[in-house]
Amino acid sequence: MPDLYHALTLFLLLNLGAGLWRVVQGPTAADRMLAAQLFGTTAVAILLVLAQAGGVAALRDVALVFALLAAVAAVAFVRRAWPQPEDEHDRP
Amino acid sequence: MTAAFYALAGVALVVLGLYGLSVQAHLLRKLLAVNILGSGVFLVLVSLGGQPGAAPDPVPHAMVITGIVVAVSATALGLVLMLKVAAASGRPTLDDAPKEDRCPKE
Amino acid sequence: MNLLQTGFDGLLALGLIWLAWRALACPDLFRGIVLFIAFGLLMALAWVRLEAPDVALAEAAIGAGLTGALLLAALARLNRTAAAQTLPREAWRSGPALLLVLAGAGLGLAVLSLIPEPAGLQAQVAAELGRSGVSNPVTAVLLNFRGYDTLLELLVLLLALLAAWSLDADPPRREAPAGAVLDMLLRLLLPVLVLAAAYLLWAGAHAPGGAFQAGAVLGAAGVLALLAGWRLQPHLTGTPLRLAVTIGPGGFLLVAWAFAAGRPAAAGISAGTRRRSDPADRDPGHPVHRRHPGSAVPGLAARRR
Amino acid sequence: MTGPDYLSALLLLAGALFFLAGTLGLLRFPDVYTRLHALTKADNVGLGLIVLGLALQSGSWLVAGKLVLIWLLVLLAGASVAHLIARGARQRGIPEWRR
Repeated sequence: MPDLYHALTLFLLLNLGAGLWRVVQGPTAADRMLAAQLFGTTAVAILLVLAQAGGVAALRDVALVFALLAAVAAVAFVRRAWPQPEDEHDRP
Repeated sequence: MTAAFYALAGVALVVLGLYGLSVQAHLLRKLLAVNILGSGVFLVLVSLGGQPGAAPDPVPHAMVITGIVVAVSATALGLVLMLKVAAASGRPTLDDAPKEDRCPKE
Repeated sequence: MNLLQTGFDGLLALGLIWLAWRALACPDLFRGIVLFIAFGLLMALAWVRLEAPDVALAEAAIGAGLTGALLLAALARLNRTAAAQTLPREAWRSGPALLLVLAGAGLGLAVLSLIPEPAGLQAQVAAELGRSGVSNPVTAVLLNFRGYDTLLELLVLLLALLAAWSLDADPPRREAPAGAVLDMLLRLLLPVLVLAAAYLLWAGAHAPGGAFQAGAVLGAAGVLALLAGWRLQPHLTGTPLRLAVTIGPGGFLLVAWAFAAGRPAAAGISAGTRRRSDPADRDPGHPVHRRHPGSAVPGLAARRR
Repeated sequence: MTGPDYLSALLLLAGALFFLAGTLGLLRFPDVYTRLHALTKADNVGLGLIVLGLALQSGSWLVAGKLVLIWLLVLLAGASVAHLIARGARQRGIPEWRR
């Protein structure tokens, strides 16, 4: 079982790394933000698995904080940083 | 082993942050660079504080938590200053930056 | 330590370096900020792997939540001041780069030679932990052994807030209404955020958590409310708000002053070197042992912004 | 490994599969709206299955409850953010993909 946990965290981290390609590639700002949102969820999953694997209950609190604040950056993007007409910084 | 990975990553972050801070002209970039530089220092501090098998040293942890909180307040203040500079001069760089680095004034 | 964990650590360390490089080097600022947010997420995972869950909590609340929102909001206002946001591609400077690579190599060697470090302060902290009134060593260091540092940090937060207030004549701007979904999200999320902050503060005594993390969660709650267009009532924003943000450092100062005035010999001496016969050391109700009341100040500091 | 162990291993692997599907969708789908669709699979089902698998292993109702709470919070945030981004994309006239 521990090996499965560690393989799972490694797999999830690789997943996250693959998602970075979408941040770099765009093409729209929304695509980059979507990828960041997926990173947050993946980090929550990694933390929960690590908490179980290492028997460290505190990591569930870290995951809890991640889950609570998952929306903050995305809301800041939608309410502030998203340019009204999609413009030049959305080109790849 | 774990500590060595992260300590070296911390050193790399310090180097990257210093390079960005000294070469980039845009003030927001400079703020990002300072944050990355700080993260590198924190990584080195914490990864040197632990020994394999033993309980980690809580003193660097406490210092790094303090550092993270101070870093975010300094970043917020820096962002306000940057906005003021940009509003006053029309560009988000400092005036003593070399000419070719300045953003074209719109 | 098996191969899978080593792979995880190596990948995470490389990912951190790559993200930092791309965040600094890519020509588009918005992309750089998103990469920086991802960098904060990975930093939290790195703290977990370094057995520093307290730091991971602070990083999760600040690095992944607050900083990203602040940077994005600042970038948006930068656009509004008609400043160019896409710079001409930064020139690659080989001179500084070479110098820094050399310095970095030296730094790396120095750090590697320090890795089997003889001993930190964990033995001293463990020896004094029983008298600190809490069982989480990091909280004990922050609020007992280095209480004056923490007081000064509250003052740093207050100063940053005051400076931002004095500089920032934020022109009132028209905002689109938040919409039903965002309003609903806030109505559901804000009470949970406040509850979670209280939980982190309470848990800090015996488990990872504590005042800073709780304050950061409250701060993020305030930022979220600001982003949705919720504002304080006008009659609360003047003197009452100013009083509220000074209560924390003020109360802490008062406790420190009372402590120093009452027992001049012990003032300014850290707990580690204090005389063993000190009667106050055994008194759990002594002011120094209490959690300071200013834990909400980081939250307030962020709330105004 | 006993019966529950196999079950939770199965759930964890299924969850990982959904994360993979979400990432692949994010990388391969042609426009924002379809990528949004892929993302929610990882958010909702992937994390849900992993939470379920871990809850079977946790051996305590309290821990299981906390896991479910975390999942519900991610669901709430994910659903709201997905809506906000989709609405914003429509308002800004980001075109839908047509074959």
